[in-house]
Amino acid sequence: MDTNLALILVLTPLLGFLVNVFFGKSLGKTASGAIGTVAVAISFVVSLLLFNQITSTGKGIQVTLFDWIQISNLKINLGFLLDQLSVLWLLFVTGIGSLIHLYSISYMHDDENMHKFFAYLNLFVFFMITLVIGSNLLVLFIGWEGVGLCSYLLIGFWHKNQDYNDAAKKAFIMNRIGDLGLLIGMFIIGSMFSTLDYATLKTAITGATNLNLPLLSLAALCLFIGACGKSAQIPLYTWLPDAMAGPTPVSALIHAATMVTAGIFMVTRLNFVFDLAHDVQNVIAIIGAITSLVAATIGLVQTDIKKVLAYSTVSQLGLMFLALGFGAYEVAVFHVITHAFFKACLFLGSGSVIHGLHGEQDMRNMGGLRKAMPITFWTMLISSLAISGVPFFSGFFSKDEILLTAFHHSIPLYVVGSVASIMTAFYMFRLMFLTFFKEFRGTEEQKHHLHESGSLITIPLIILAILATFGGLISLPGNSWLNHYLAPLFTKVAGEEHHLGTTEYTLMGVAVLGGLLGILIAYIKYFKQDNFPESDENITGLSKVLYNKYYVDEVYDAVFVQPINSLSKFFRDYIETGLSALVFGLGKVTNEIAFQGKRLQSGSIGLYLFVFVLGMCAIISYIFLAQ
Amino acid sequence: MNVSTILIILLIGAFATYFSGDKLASKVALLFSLAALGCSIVLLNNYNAGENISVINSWITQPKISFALNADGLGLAMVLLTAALTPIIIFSSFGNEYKNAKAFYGLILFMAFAMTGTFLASDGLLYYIFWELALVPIYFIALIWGNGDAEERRKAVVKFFIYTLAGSLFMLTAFIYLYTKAGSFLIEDLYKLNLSAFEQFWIFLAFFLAYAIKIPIIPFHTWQANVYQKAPTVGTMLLSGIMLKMGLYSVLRWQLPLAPTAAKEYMYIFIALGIAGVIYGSIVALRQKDLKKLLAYSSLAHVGLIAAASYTLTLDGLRGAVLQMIAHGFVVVGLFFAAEVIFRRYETRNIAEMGGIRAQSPKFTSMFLILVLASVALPSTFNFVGEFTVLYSLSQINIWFAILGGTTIILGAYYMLRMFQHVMLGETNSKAFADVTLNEGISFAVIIAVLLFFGFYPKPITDLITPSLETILQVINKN
Amino acid sequence: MGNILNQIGIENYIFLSVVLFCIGIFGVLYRRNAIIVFMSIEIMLNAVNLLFVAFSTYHQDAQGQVFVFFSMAVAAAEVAVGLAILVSIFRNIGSISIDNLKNLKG
Amino acid sequence: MNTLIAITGLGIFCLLFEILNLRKAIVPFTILGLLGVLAINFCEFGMEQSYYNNMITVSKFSTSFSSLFIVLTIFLVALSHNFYHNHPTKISDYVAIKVFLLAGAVAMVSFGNLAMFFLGIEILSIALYVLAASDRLNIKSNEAGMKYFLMGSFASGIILFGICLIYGAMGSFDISEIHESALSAELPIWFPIGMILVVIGMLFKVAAVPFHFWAPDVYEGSPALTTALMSTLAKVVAIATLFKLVSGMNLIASLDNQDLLHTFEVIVVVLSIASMSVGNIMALRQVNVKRMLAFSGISHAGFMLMTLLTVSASAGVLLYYTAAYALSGIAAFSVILYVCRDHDNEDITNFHGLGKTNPLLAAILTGSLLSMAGIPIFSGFFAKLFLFNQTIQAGYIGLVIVAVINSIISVGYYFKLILAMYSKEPNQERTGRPFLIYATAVISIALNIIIGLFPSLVLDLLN
Repeated sequence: MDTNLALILVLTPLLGFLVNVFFGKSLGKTASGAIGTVAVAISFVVSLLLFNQITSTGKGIQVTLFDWIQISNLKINLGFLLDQLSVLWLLFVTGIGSLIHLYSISYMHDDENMHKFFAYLNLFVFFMITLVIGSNLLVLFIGWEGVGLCSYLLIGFWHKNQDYNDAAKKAFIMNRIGDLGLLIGMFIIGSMFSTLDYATLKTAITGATNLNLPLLSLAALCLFIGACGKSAQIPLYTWLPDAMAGPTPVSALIHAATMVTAGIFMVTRLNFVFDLAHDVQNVIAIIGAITSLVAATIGLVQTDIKKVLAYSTVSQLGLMFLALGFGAYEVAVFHVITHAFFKACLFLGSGSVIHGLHGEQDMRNMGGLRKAMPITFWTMLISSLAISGVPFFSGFFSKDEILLTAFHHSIPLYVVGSVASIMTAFYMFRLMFLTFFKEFRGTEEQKHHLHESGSLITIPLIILAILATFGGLISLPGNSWLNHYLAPLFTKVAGEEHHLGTTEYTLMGVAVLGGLLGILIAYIKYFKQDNFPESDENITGLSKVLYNKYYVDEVYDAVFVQPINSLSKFFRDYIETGLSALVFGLGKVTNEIAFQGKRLQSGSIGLYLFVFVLGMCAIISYIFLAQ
Repeated sequence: MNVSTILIILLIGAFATYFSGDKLASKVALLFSLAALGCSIVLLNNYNAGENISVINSWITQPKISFALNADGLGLAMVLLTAALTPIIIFSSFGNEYKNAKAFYGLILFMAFAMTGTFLASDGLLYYIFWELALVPIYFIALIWGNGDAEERRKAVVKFFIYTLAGSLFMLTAFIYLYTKAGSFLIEDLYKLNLSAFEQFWIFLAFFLAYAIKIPIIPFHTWQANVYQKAPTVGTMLLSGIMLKMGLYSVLRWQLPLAPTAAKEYMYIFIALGIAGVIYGSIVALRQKDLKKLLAYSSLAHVGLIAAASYTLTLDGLRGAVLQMIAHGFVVVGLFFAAEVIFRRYETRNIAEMGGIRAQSPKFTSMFLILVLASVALPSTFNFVGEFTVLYSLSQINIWFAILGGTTIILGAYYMLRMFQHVMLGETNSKAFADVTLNEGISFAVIIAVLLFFGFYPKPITDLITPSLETILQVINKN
Repeated sequence: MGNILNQIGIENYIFLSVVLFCIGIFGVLYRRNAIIVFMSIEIMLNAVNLLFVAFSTYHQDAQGQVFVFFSMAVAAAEVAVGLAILVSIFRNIGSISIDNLKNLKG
Repeated sequence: MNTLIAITGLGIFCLLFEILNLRKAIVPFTILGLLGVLAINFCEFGMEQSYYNNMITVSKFSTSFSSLFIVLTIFLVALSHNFYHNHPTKISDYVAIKVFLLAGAVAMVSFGNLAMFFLGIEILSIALYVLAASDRLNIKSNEAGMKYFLMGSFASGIILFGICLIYGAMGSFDISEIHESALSAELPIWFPIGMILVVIGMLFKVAAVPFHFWAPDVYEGSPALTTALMSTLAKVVAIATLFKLVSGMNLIASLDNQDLLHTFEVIVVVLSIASMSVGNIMALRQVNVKRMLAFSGISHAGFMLMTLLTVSASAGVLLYYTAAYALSGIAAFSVILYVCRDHDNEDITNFHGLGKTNPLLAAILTGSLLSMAGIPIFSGFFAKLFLFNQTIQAGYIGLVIVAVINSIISVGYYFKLILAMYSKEPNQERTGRPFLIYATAVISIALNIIIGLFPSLVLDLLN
């Protein structure tokens, strides 16, 4: 029963993928879109059933299919683990997934390769589910790389543009760097505990005496590198903004809601490993904080609407890692969920805007869309309030939890986090004001076609907006349903409930004020005194540095990419030729000797006989000498 | 029915093909190669059923050389690889017109014959004879049906032949020396020897020279890229798909068990060499202008990893090596076939002249992409199983080996995707590109099916090879 | 008659014939006229013949002397062939100096 | 014994046929006759007899080698039909000379007395002088004949002197007696000197460095068929005789007595290394195929010399090696004869595109070259294998490694020819499919492969 359920859960998206790949074109656009959506919807329903079951029984379901890879001391089978965490993830992956599929039907309708788009989306959902429900690290790795592949395919979906292809390639390779870390981590864990299976691993570690902690920390660090790759943390974050080359639904699904949270998922999954590696936890916290700040600062000045959202995603992920670093996994998970709601909503909203403006993404050419597309405006406004941490929206609770945890552990990181969230509030409303208020700054031609998007686009927006509003209820401060739900996962007592004392309230107040402050600045800057960002050339000073993302890409290019390429040239042109010259050289030498030898063969009998006699005398005298 | 049947089928096939005339040659060749495949599958069943399918007859009395073919799991696995790839390779060539086709296909079958013999022979000299025999047909295939400037080709091919022969002859000397010690060329008698460390060192070196050139391990690889580029694609497939595995197989079967002490002592050097090959090959591959050359260097990188794994002398290492051999065999054949498919339409192997193919040929693109992903060892492809095992075994020796060897994950992705981007993607190409024909599609489909199936369920192969690898390890660790 | 070698000693014969033989060799090496080269070779052979006879007396055994006849006959045959070749060469290039025979080389 | 008589008789018959004006019949008749002789020879196999108070002794060694010589002669005679078709008046002479030459060859391997040995070698040599110069209007042929004659007779002088010294030391020409007395303690220094002189004379005949200079010139100058004869039959005879001398006179043992054995071995090792290296390296830059094969012959002589290090055991190996070498040589030369029949030179350019015009012949030539290079299933490989095996067992691993390196070098020039045949465009059309040449080529390469697949056939004759 459970096996079948799990199989249905996994295989329906795969089926959708296959159908769309092989028959998509003949089915026609709407049909293939419908198939894709239904496939994911079914998985969603299944996950609801599973959720129901889990909550009732309260213990996870282990499904083992068959042996996969045998290695002398560890035996890896292809199996699934459906417990609180994975089912929770399933819910919003498939849920938001199906909404975005729905949205895409309309959004991608003008694209001739729509069936491929849905095929890839389904494939992504398939791999994402595998990632989430895998019962051991290697199955997770299938999904891990699989979603990477899908993101590669979808970023480069418009494959005629080589810049998009570059972005896709970049995403894949940077993920691969992380994956190597993940692999190494697996190797270490595998050789330490001779298992990669979560359950056995947990018992092994919790039960183990005299663990080799340094080695374990190394493993944890490697795993975290993997997480950095997938969840776009410093230093491997640069691919995510470029990934915005993909169609907007992709950005919403993969690069905001689901795939990028895989890192957080993995760390939460292996909490029992990370709990033992405190140094690594600190590293995680620091990296998270820095990432959130850096990304936020960059986000301040971006003018491409999707880039802004991208950087805000990076910074939000940073906040989540900040929480993870403090071992407050449930908090991170909480923020993952709320973030999934409002960020998906924001992306879809921006998509709807872009759709309305026929592909215009630069906010400098927008404005005044409030009247033209009200639903989009309102939904995005709600989400922006949520992300800015305005009270009683979902984001308020989750972000506040994180900041609270940070405050309890380390004041500096708390400050960093708060600054980042203030900035978030600022650039989010900067985005809102530039996009929806004032009068339209685009071309006349665009102005004529301004219109609210169709229902297929707006319905998901509305649903997500609702979720973004009330999502916070799952973990209210004081009595958190989520914490109880997740409690079985964690070895130590689930994150200490912040019983609401004065400190908490003051901190909340500070956070709220911060958020409002950010909004206020944005309001003054972009609404009262109507100045909007200049065109690229006359951006100057600090904002130029920010606008160019601290030149990180350039640095990476100069430090890693170029050297390797020139090394490759060097090898190709010198070492290779040199080596083969060496081999040919041997032949040449012998040939040269032969050429000299031909001289000796002069044809003169006298010489021949002379050598003859010489040889004879040599031999005879040798014999005499030997005696 | 015993393993010699396969050899007989292939040999008869070679002659039958030659005498069937240019018209029929390809069909006949395909027929016989399929027959060989069927035969080897039947044999596999018999073997699993516990039948004895080995042969041993005395051949030459003085010195004592016997016609001994022994099929254990390892041998059978490699035979199956050969038997499975040969029909694919032959079938993949159906799109081309070869002048004097009867000789061409005859030589292919003959080469398959020789390579199968190499995998089966359990008498040192018989093995050597097959090993050398395999060299002759590929020499002529590359020389006569190859492409590119004739003079260049001549140089490349002769270099290849002399270079490989040079290596092998030292191996022969080593064998003779072993014979003078053991009084027989039979592998089990040779296994029984226990030589002094000094002797072992030289034996090991002699074998290493032969195999390092054949595999090739850097810095003995200089023949490879040129020959791969100059040879007709069929020849390249034979070389990279099967012949190169001969070297790796021989390392497991002959080199390590015959000189275990030396192997243990110098293990690190050779692992390091292999891994250096991985990095070097990947980096050189980055900036190749010629598609076939790029693939050649990529396979240099992959076999470097396999070789490194073989020298770890652990069960995982050997098992991973064998798995990766088979996986790489299929992938590389597929990739070279993709290059051929492009060549058929664009008459070029220069990457710069390609691009924008995807829009015109979705089917081909998907298949090519799958092969590319397989070659970068994406999980759920067979190559991942191999590569994971290999890297794991390396990590057990020293974590740094795994890290350095693991760079193949990154660099491999880099050059393969870069290649894919410039070959397939971009603004639609001005020159029309017809999507794959049915024949081409079948060849691709078979390869991809194999890769995916074993990617999820490698158990059959693992179970097949593990026992024989364990026995080999016992021989290695006997003292 | 008693063995004359008892008075003279075999060594002297050996030295004599060795000297003769070497004369022959040097003749072959240094003369360029084919005829003279032939003659030098004849000297070598005759040196050997002399030694044969000496040894046969020394050993009191006739085989040696019989052998001399063999070698003479063979030498004669050889020279006959040699002269024939020489004639055809002389016909073709009008000279019998072996210095002209350098077309085949390398 | 009967073999020798029969051969001589056959030779006389050939001359008679000329008188009786049956030129057409000569070649077939001689071939049949030789086959008959071969049969007689087989009958003699296995019996140990000596005739005419030890002038001739028949032994396994002599009979097996004689049969090899006879087979080679059959091939050569068969080839001569097409070779001499444009001057038919001479054919009987040439055939007769070849047959007499064979008589000399047989005498050389079955001598029981140094006199017989001397006669044999002279019969062989004189016949060769004649054949070398046989194209009498061709200056190259004259020069070849002259060179060969001068140096050959010089060498025979040396041999004679050696024989003389041996006689002086032993007081007898009889091999068996010498064999006995070779072991006696106090031998005069003449004996080793004499032996060495005889050996040097034979080394000249097998064209070992540094006595090899004649070979390339003579091979190039003489008519192609004669070259074939020299490079196969003559060389094989010479090396076989050398082997018989060294083993028959118990040289090794006697040298051992006067602790000269090591000296001797050093000499052999040095000469064989020198021969194979010089032969192979010099061959690399040759454009004339006959010349190239001459050098390759020199290198093979070097290989064969290795057998002298293990005289007691390696008679069979030597027989096998000579057979393999000679058969591949015959095959190669029959193709060369075909390709170069109407050219005045034998340059590699004549072979361009043979693979397209005459695939069969090209394949055969390739086969024979591969055999000489020592690629498996061709007997050449096994010859080398057994030789190396023999030598390593005797402990000369260094020598074997040098030999291995040499066989690598040799591939270089053998493949030059193969490349020319397969990767160049034909520069002429080649008409006519002369039956005898094709037959010879096919049969000889077939024999080569057969003894390659079943080496025991030959190997066990003398083991």
